[in-house]
Formats: sequence, C-alpha cells, structure tokens
Amino acid sequence: MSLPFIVFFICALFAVVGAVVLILAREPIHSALALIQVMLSLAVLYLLLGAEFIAAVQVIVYAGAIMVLFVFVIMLLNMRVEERTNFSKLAYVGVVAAFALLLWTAHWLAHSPAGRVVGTGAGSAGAFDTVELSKQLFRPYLFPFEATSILILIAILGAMVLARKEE
Amino acid sequence: MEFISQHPILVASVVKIAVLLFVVMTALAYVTWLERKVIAHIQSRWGPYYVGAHGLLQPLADGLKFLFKEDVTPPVSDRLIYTLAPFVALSLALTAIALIPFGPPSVHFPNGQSVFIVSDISIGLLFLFAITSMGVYGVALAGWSSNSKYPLMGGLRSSAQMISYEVSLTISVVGVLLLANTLNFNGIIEGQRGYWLHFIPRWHVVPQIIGFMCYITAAIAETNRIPFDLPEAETELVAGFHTEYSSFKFAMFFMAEYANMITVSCLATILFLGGWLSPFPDSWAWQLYLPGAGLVLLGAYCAYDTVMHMRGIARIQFAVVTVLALGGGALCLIPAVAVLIQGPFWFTAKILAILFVYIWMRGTLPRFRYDQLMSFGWKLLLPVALANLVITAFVMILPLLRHG
Amino acid sequence: MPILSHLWIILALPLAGAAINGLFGKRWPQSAVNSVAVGSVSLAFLAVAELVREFSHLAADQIPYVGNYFTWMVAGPFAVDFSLQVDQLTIVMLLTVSFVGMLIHIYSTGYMAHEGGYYRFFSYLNLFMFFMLTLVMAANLIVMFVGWEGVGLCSYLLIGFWFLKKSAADAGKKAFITTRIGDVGFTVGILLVFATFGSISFGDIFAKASGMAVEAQTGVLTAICLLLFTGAIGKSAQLPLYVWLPDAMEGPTPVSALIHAATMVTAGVYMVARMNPLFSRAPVAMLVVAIVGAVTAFYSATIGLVQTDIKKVLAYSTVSQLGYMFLACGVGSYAAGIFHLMTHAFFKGLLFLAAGSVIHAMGGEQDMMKMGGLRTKIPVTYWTMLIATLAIAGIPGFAGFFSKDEILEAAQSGPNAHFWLWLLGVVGAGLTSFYMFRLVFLTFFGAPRYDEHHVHVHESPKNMTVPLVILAFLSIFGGWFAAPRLVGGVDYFERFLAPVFSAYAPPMAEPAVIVAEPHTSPAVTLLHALTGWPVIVAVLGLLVAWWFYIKNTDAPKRLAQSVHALYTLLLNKYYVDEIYAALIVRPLLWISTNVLWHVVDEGLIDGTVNGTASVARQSGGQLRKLQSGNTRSYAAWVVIGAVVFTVLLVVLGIR
Amino acid sequence: MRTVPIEWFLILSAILFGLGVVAFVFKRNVITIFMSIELMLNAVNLAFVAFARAHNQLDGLVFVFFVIVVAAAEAAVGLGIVILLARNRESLNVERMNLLKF
Repeated sequence: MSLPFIVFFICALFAVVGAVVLILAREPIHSALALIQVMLSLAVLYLLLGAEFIAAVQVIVYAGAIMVLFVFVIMLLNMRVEERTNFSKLAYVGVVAAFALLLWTAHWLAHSPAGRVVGTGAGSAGAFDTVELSKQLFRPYLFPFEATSILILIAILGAMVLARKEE
Repeated sequence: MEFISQHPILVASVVKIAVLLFVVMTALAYVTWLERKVIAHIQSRWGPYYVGAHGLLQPLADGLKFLFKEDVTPPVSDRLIYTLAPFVALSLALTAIALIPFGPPSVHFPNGQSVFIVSDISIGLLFLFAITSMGVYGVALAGWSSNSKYPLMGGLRSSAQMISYEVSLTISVVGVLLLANTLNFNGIIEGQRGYWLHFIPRWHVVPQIIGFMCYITAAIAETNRIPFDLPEAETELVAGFHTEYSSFKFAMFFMAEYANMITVSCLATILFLGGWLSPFPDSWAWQLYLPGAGLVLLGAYCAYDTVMHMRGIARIQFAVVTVLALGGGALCLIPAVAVLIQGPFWFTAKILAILFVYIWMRGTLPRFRYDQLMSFGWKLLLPVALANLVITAFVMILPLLRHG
Repeated sequence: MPILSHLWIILALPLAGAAINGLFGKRWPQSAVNSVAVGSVSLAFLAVAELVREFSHLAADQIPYVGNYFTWMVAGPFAVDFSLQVDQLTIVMLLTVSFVGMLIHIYSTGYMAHEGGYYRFFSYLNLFMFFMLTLVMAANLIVMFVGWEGVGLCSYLLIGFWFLKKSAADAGKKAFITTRIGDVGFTVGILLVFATFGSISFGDIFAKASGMAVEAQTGVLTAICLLLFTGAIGKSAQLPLYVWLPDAMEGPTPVSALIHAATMVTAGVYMVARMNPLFSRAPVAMLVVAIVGAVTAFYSATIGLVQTDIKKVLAYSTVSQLGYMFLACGVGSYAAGIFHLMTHAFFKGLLFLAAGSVIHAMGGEQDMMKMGGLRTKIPVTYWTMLIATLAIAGIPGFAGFFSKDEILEAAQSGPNAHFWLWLLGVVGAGLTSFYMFRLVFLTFFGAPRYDEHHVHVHESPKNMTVPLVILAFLSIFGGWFAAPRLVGGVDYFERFLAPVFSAYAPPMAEPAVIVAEPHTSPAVTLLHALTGWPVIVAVLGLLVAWWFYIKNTDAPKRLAQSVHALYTLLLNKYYVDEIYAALIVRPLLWISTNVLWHVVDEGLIDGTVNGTASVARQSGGQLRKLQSGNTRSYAAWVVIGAVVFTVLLVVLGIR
Repeated sequence: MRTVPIEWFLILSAILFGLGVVAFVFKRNVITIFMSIELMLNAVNLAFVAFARAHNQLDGLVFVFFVIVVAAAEAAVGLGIVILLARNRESLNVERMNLLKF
C-alpha cells in the first residue's frame, strides 16, 4: 500500500461517512458539519489528483464561504431538531430508485473494461499548472467567465431584495 | 528505524513541526505578557510584576491555572460541537503557521529541504486563506453549541463580521499578488528584493500603502481585536461566544486568538514588508552583527537591573535571563551563525513591530457599535480595497496598452 | 445611359409611391397623396421617355437589352434571376402603359376626390402600375408571372374598392377566382416550358425554340401554347372565361379604364405576342387563338347590342376588341394585334373616362335610358366621347380604323387567314359601330329622360377633362404610323416591331409586314382601302343606330317584341352566368357542403381535434393528482425519471 | 509508486451523488435539502476533476470552477429565500409547504 492509496481510502471513507451522517443527523447543524467534512476530504482528493488550485478554491469558497452562510443561517433561525412528518410515501420509492441507480452505476464503473476511462491514474503526472488553468479560464472560457460574473451580480441583488425587511 | 531512513522528508517535517509548535506556543504565551505590559504602561501602570521578575513567569502561571480549573460543560449544550469548537479554532490557527517561511530557502538541510518553513507549496497564499477562512467555524460553533443567549449572539456577530471582513482582506491582498505575480511566499518575498534610489527597500508597502492599511484594518477585524472585538464585548454580551467556556477550552480560544494575531502579522510581513529581507543593502556588512549586538545590549541591561533592583528569588531568575541573553548574543556574533539567523531575526523584528501596533491600538481606540462595524466594512473598506485593486491592475497593464 | 443601365428605377418609382401612400397616406391631406401618386407615375413615364431615347441609340445586336439584377431563387437546375429586358415590343407597351396610366392617375384625382379611402385607392393604383410594368419588362416567365399575378391582385383590390357594397366585393372575388382558373393553365404552361427548354428566360427559350421545326400536328409546343393561352383567356376575358369583366365594372370608373380596358386585360395579348416564337411553331394553337378571338369578338358584340348600363356596354365592347387582338395574333399578324392594343388603350381608355365623366355629371346614374340630351350640357365630354366612338367604330382617319383594318386584312390575306374568321370579324365590326353609336345617341342626343330638377348636370373639373382631350387627340392621330400603308407605303409601326417578330420566326412563314399590292397605284390602293368591307359595315352600323335611336325611337321596342326570344337571350347575356352556376358552382357548392364540410371537416378534422382535447382533459384530470404540492414527492419523481432514463440509455446501448 | 485508478474516484463520486439524492428525497428541512443539493454538486465536481486528470486536460477544472461559482450564487439567493420563508411561516418543513396543489 503506497501513500496515494492510503490517502484515497481515508478521504473516501471520511467523505462517505460524512454523507451518511448528513442524511441521518437530526439537527441541521450536524448535517452542515458533516457536509463540511465531505467537502474537506474532497479537497484532499483534489490535491491527490493534482488539482491544487481547485482544492484551495473548494476549501475557500465551499467550506469557507458557502457553508459558513449555511451555518450562519441555521444559527440565525436557531433551528433545532427537525420534525419527522411523513406525508410522502412516494419518497421511499425514490430512495429505492436512487439506490438502484447508485449501485448499478458503481457496478458498471467497477467492471468497466480497461480503456473506457482512458488516461493515467491519480498522483502520476505532477500537479496541474495553475497558470495554464488561468489561461484556459481567461482565453477560451472568457465569455462564460464574464457570464458567471453577471450571474453573481444578479444573485447579490436578488439576495438583497429577498432579505430586505419590507417596512 | 529503516522507515525513518526511507522517508527523510517525513522525519524532517515532523521535527520541524515539533520545534515550530514549541516556539509558537511559547511565543503565544509571551505575546500575552507583552500585551499586558504594554497596555499597563500606556495606562501608566506596572502590569504583571510579582510572578517572576517583571512578571516574566505570569504566562506560565496562567497556563497552570487554566489546567487546574474545573471544566464546566453546560448540560443543555450540544456536547459534541461544544467540545469540538475550541479544537477547531486552535488547530486551524496553528496549522496556518506551517506555511510561513521564517527565513530564506537558501538555508536548507542536506536533503535540500528548507529549514525555516514546514511546507513550501506553490500556492501557499491560497492555502493560508483556505485555512483562515475556516477559522469562523470555531467561533460560530462555540456560540451555537453553548445553547445560551449571549454566546449565540456573539457567535452570530463574529461569523457575520468575519465573513464581511474576509472579503476586504482578500481583495486588499490581490493588489500585491498582481505585483508579485506568484502565490508562493518565498517568491513574493524574493520579488521585494532590491532598492529604489539605493536606499528605499522595494517592499510592496510603498506602492500598496492603501492595500496595506486595508489589510491591517481587516486583519484586526478578522482576529476580533479592539476596536472590532464585538464578539466578546463585555459590556453588551458577557464574554461573547466563549461565555460558557471555562478551564482549558477557554485557554484554547485564547491561544487561538493570539495565534491568529501572529499569523496575520506574518502575512502582513511577507506581503508588504519584505518578509525576511533586511531593510539595509547587503553591502552594509555590519548589519550581520545587529542581532548579536542587540542581545548583548539586552544582557547588559539585564545585568545592570539584576545588580541594582532585583531582590531575592527574582534576582536569581534575572541572572539566568542575563546569562542567556549574553550567551545568545555571543553565539550570534559568530559570523557563520550570524549569517544563518539574519532572516529569522528581521522576520521576528517586523512581526514584533506589527504586534506592537496591534496592542497600541487596543490601548488607545474605543470599540465600534455593531451597525457602525458593518457599514464600515461594507461601505468604506470594501470599496477602498476594490479601488486599490482596480488602480493597481490599470497601472500594471498600462505598458501593455502603450506597446500593444 | 442612366435608365437603361438601371431599369429597376422604372419599377421602383410606382412601388415607392404605393408604399408611401399606403403607409402614411391615411394621415396626409389629399394634395399630398395626389402629388405622391401622380408624381411617382409621371416620373416613371419620364423615365420611360428617357429610356426610349437611350434605346434608339442601341445597336441592333444589343436588342433585346437584358438587365440582370439578382438571383431570386435557385433550386438545382431551376434558377430564377430577377432580370428585366427591353426590346421594341416592351418599348411600345411601356409607353402605352405609363402614359395612359399617368393620364388616368390625373383623372382619378378629380373623379375620386369625394371618395373615402382616397389614399388606399391611389396606393393600389400605384401598386398596379408597378406590377404592370414588371409584367411588360420581365425577361423571364417567372418574373412575368409575378407581374401577371400582381395585376390580378390589384384588380381584385380595386374592383372591390367599395368593399362595403356586396356586389362589389362579389365582383372582386369573381374576377380573382375566374382568372385563377386560367392562371392554373398558365402555371402548368410555365412548368412545361421549363421541362422542355430547361430554362424560363425568354432568351434561352427562343434560342432553343428557333431550332425546332413547325409542328404539323399537335406536339409539346402546341401543348405549351395552349396552356399559356389558357392564362391569356382568363386574364384577357375571352370565351369562356370572360364573365368576370362585365361584373368588374363595379369598381371605380378610372379602374375600369386603366385596368379593365387599357392595360391589364391586354396582358394576355402581350403575352401571346411575346411568346410568338413558340406560337408561330404551333399552327394548331394559332388556329385556336384565332377562333377564340373571332368568336369572342362577335359574341360579346351581340351582347353589347342590348345593354343599357353605359359601363356594361363598354365592358362588352372591350371583350370584343380583345377578341380582335387575339384574332390578329391568331392569324399571325402580331404587329397588328399590338397595334390595336395600343390604339384600343387610347380610345377605350378615353371612352371609359368619358363615361365616367358622364356618370360624374349625372351624379352616379349609369343607365343610358335615364340620360339623353347631354350634348350641350357637357360639351367637352361629348366631343371627346364622339371622337373615341368614331375611332372604335373604325371610321377612316381615326386610330381604330388603321388597326382594325390591318387585323381584318390579315384575317383575309395574311398567313393562316381564313374566310370565316374574317367574316366574324367584319360582322363584329359592324355590330361594334352600331352599339357604340347607340350609346352615344342614347346618351347625348334626344330629349332628356331624367328628372332635371333633381339631377344638376355639370361639366367635370379640369383635371378630368384635360386627360380626355389628350386621349382624344391620341385617338385620332395614334394610328397614323400605319397611314402610309394605305397608299402602298411602309407601316412604320410594323417595321418598328418587325425585329421582335421576325427574329425567331420559323423559316417559311415570312412576317406579314407589307400587305398592300405594290403594282397598283397609290390612289387605287387608298380607294380600295377606304371602300373596304370594314368601312362599309362601320358606316352601316352608324346609319342603323341613327335610324333606331334618332329617327324613329320606337323602332327598337318593336324589333324587341318581334324577335322577343333573341332579345331576352341577349339581354340576359346568353344566360352564361346561370349556366355556369348550374354546371359548376352548384355541384361544387354541393360537394363542399355535404362532403367537405359535414363529413371531412366536422367528422374527421373536428373529431380529431375534439378527440385530442378530450383525451388531454381526461389524462390531465388523472395526472392532476400528481400535483400533491409535496416537494418531496416531486423530488422522488425527478429521481425516478433520472433512473429510468439512465437505464434506458444503457439498455439502448448508448455509452 | 502505483497510482490510484480513475475508476475509483468515479465510483466514489457516484456513491456520493447517490447519497446526495437520498438526502434530497429524505430530508424534510429546506436547508438540509439545500445542503444535499450541494453534496450532489460536489460529487459531480469530483467526477469532473477525475476526468480532467484522466485526459490530462484543464477543461474539467474550469467546469468545476464554474460549478463552484454558480453554487455560491445559488446559496446566496437560496438562503435569502429560506430566511424569507422562516420569516413568513413558522415551519421550514417542506412537507408543510404544500399549498400549491391541484
């Protein structure tokens, strides 16, 4: 067992456990923490895959900003244990279906013949070059980039309009 | 045993981490001492004086006191998170320091690993921000898990405040990044080598003075210090988010706060003040001996003090200090050693300067009101930082515009 | 050569006028609308004049001059360019159309002055000018067809100009639909042309056609010509599709003058003349054209005998005159046909305008039986109308005489002449002269038969009378190009047009240019011409009309009683409309009602639609239950859908 | 040093996504449902990065970047809505928000 494998398994375990906890936890804040755990372990996996920049952004934006917002809102609304109503029997069907899809996909990927997913595994060729990434971002993907900035602006305005107390 | 021989990098890292932890912990303790002393003198008091000479053993006493206090956990609290919060806070604060280069990479182990930095990664700054951005959780979770009114409000306030000021903090730094155009700390520092007009150091603080001010302001807010210490505003909410905490958990929050102070000071030093670079041209050979000389002078003063004022046990303690100072000074006067410690010396000097400014502000400034805090952060600080960024970017591309 | 190199200007001017008036005219004062409408057409006429000047400088080998502007549509080998061409024939048509059009525009400013929808009228009129000019300048069949249909459209719009009057609206529809019938044939003809020659531009067609032999029996050329002629029948109101023209008189009189006398209805003649290389090679088709023309000429003349509505009389005379033109083309003397087309444009336009002036004076009265004695009250109208009548009757010295004389001459001695054709023509000429003078006598002579206290007869304003005078002048001298022929000289008109008709003419059939016997002396020739049958019958008709309607005015009634059956037959126009109604309209109506409507529409279509709707309603009523308002169940549906689709994706093997 | 095969990352991503779906269907609190959406997004991101590594192309990373940005915007607006909901209704349980029905 070499280092990448160990790291992968640890992180994968953490991620899955986090996701399960997210589902089982009864208090929203616990779900949030579980989700943060998932995100952090994913960040490590990104590092393992050599995507340093993405890993950092993942931590900064997801764990450091978005989830903080979630926690903040949870605190603000002081949410405690969520009540257990059950009006939708159909949900269970959905869950079964989801699990079917999940297992089937995993099975399909696991038994995928060599070459379905081409290329080398993680940790082989060194890290992605952040400079190259930025070039990609600002030359071929410039328009989508600007579009997202517009989107952000709109989101800001929308959030302000929503959260404003109407007097 | 052969595992060690197989992984020299691992071993070196472990050793470095251990040393760094020890140093930083001690530093934390004595920063508290420093703060109390300085504020005392600002308020024309003596400050800690009785535990050890000039209260030098006060931090130790505090630590012991925290250790032996009873650890109270409110029954209604959310136990898991309640325990988790202080660990989150402190561990994040300490992890951040692992990225700080205290000296030039030129000083390295035989296996080529730098001595003065634990992990020298290409996008260090991003990672530092990643870690500090997580710092909110300690405070917020603490406030929430105590399940009591004041802590909750304190946690809310501090998380809101941290989110708000993190924006300005990051943006004020981007200007420097444009100048340095790397994310690696050593790279940024190397970029500040050299002089304008042969005597003004090429530090980023000169072109980025506005950015520097924004950074310092935002940093103070990030670390919840006066005048931005709303989360623990005694007069409004007893002790803010750590009202319910006691004993060593409280101590951890305490240490985390000071560790954060040190981290942001280090960052300021690296980004704006040329890190471990000396302010003087290399041609001035005598600067090699500045550290040694300083220590020797300190030793001399201590000796004088020992003889004139100290009495009883304090005199013995102070004699030890004197010996240490003189010995260290003598050691530093050896050229080889002098060359080695140049970087760390200047780095520490600059950090101390910034810390002093921190404490100074605490001693002088009153506290903001909450709405003032928010409006200041969003309506003044952020626009200024943005303007600074835009102007910098514009100046950067001017040559391109001219030469196509 | 500004115009010749920019032929499109001639088209653009009226089109611009139409657009401007149509878009803004509603808010503008009449003066503005006038200036736009008349101005655009006048400019068009000036452009044509300039074009003629430039054309006269062209070398023979540059004619026809083709201006190709842009490729309109391309589908495989079928490529249509928007191209215009100019040759002698086009020149004649252009001059006639634009000049008469201009005069009639001016006239209309007076005639329509008190009508609503003034701007609409002029917008339509300009549009008509645009399409008519397109029609005559077209360099290929498709562009020609555009003009062809365009004028049809404008005629429909203008006949139904008073669309609140049901009869007008119906007349418009009738005209449109009837001409459609012919246009079907025309379209098929165009397709057949393309299938045969692989091109629809006149140049290529004629070049290829000139290589083909004359068809002794019927052949593809015959088929093409007959199909195209079907279109001409519809457009030019020949038997059996003439029925729309008399009803078209529901439109304003200037419209009747411009569209239904001077220009549009002659489009068929123009088309036949234009396609002469094909017709010349299809004798059978030629014969058909001639017969249809001759029969129509005679037939509608007989109807004209008993009509009492002044415009109806003129309408039937128009039909019969068109018949003469086709007769001319049919017997192979295209030049004579075009010649008569031009002169007819002058005097028939004049007749209509004068009739309009009369109606204007009578305050809208159209029944001749309620007129009479207007001679002194509206002298200008009277004199001009008299001149026009002399012209159409073929009294020597007037325009009509020369053209009709040529036609009959060709029918008698030209290529593929025939005695019966000639006879029909001559008798028709006599009838024409009779009913035209009947019209004049009933209208202007005798005692007034209207209530003089209510109707205040007044001469029309200047802008109506001036065009009358100009046209009267043309009706006299418009035919004198051909005058030298009478003394054995050259017919300048024919010589001018000769290149068009001789260029691709089949080898053996030499164009009928000189029809006078050269060996006799000019005086004899002149005498011979002046005492020919056409003149005799014309004078005869004049005298009979004089006897009937001036001398003893009760003769007509007695005659009507004595041959009552014939009289009623004529009065009811041979019951053609009724016959058509019985044979075509009713069956169609029956089928439409009982099959198409009740079975197809209600049964199939409505059934399908309602069925779909009810199915949707039922299923919606069931599916509605899914809208539980419960977000979680929605989410579950989304998930299930995703799963199903993924599984399908893989089961179908899309990897 | 052997490398971790890409398939494993993809399997992990699939598992996380499935768990996200389960959470999405199971949870009743608006904000936790929101979180499960974020979880799914993260799973997709992992797949993106894995493929980017597999083909050694940067586009995958760019997409991840965009996904994160969009997620941020979404969180801003969504949480605003959540706050509004909490302000106007006493409960944040989606099953109590079923007024919009047939």
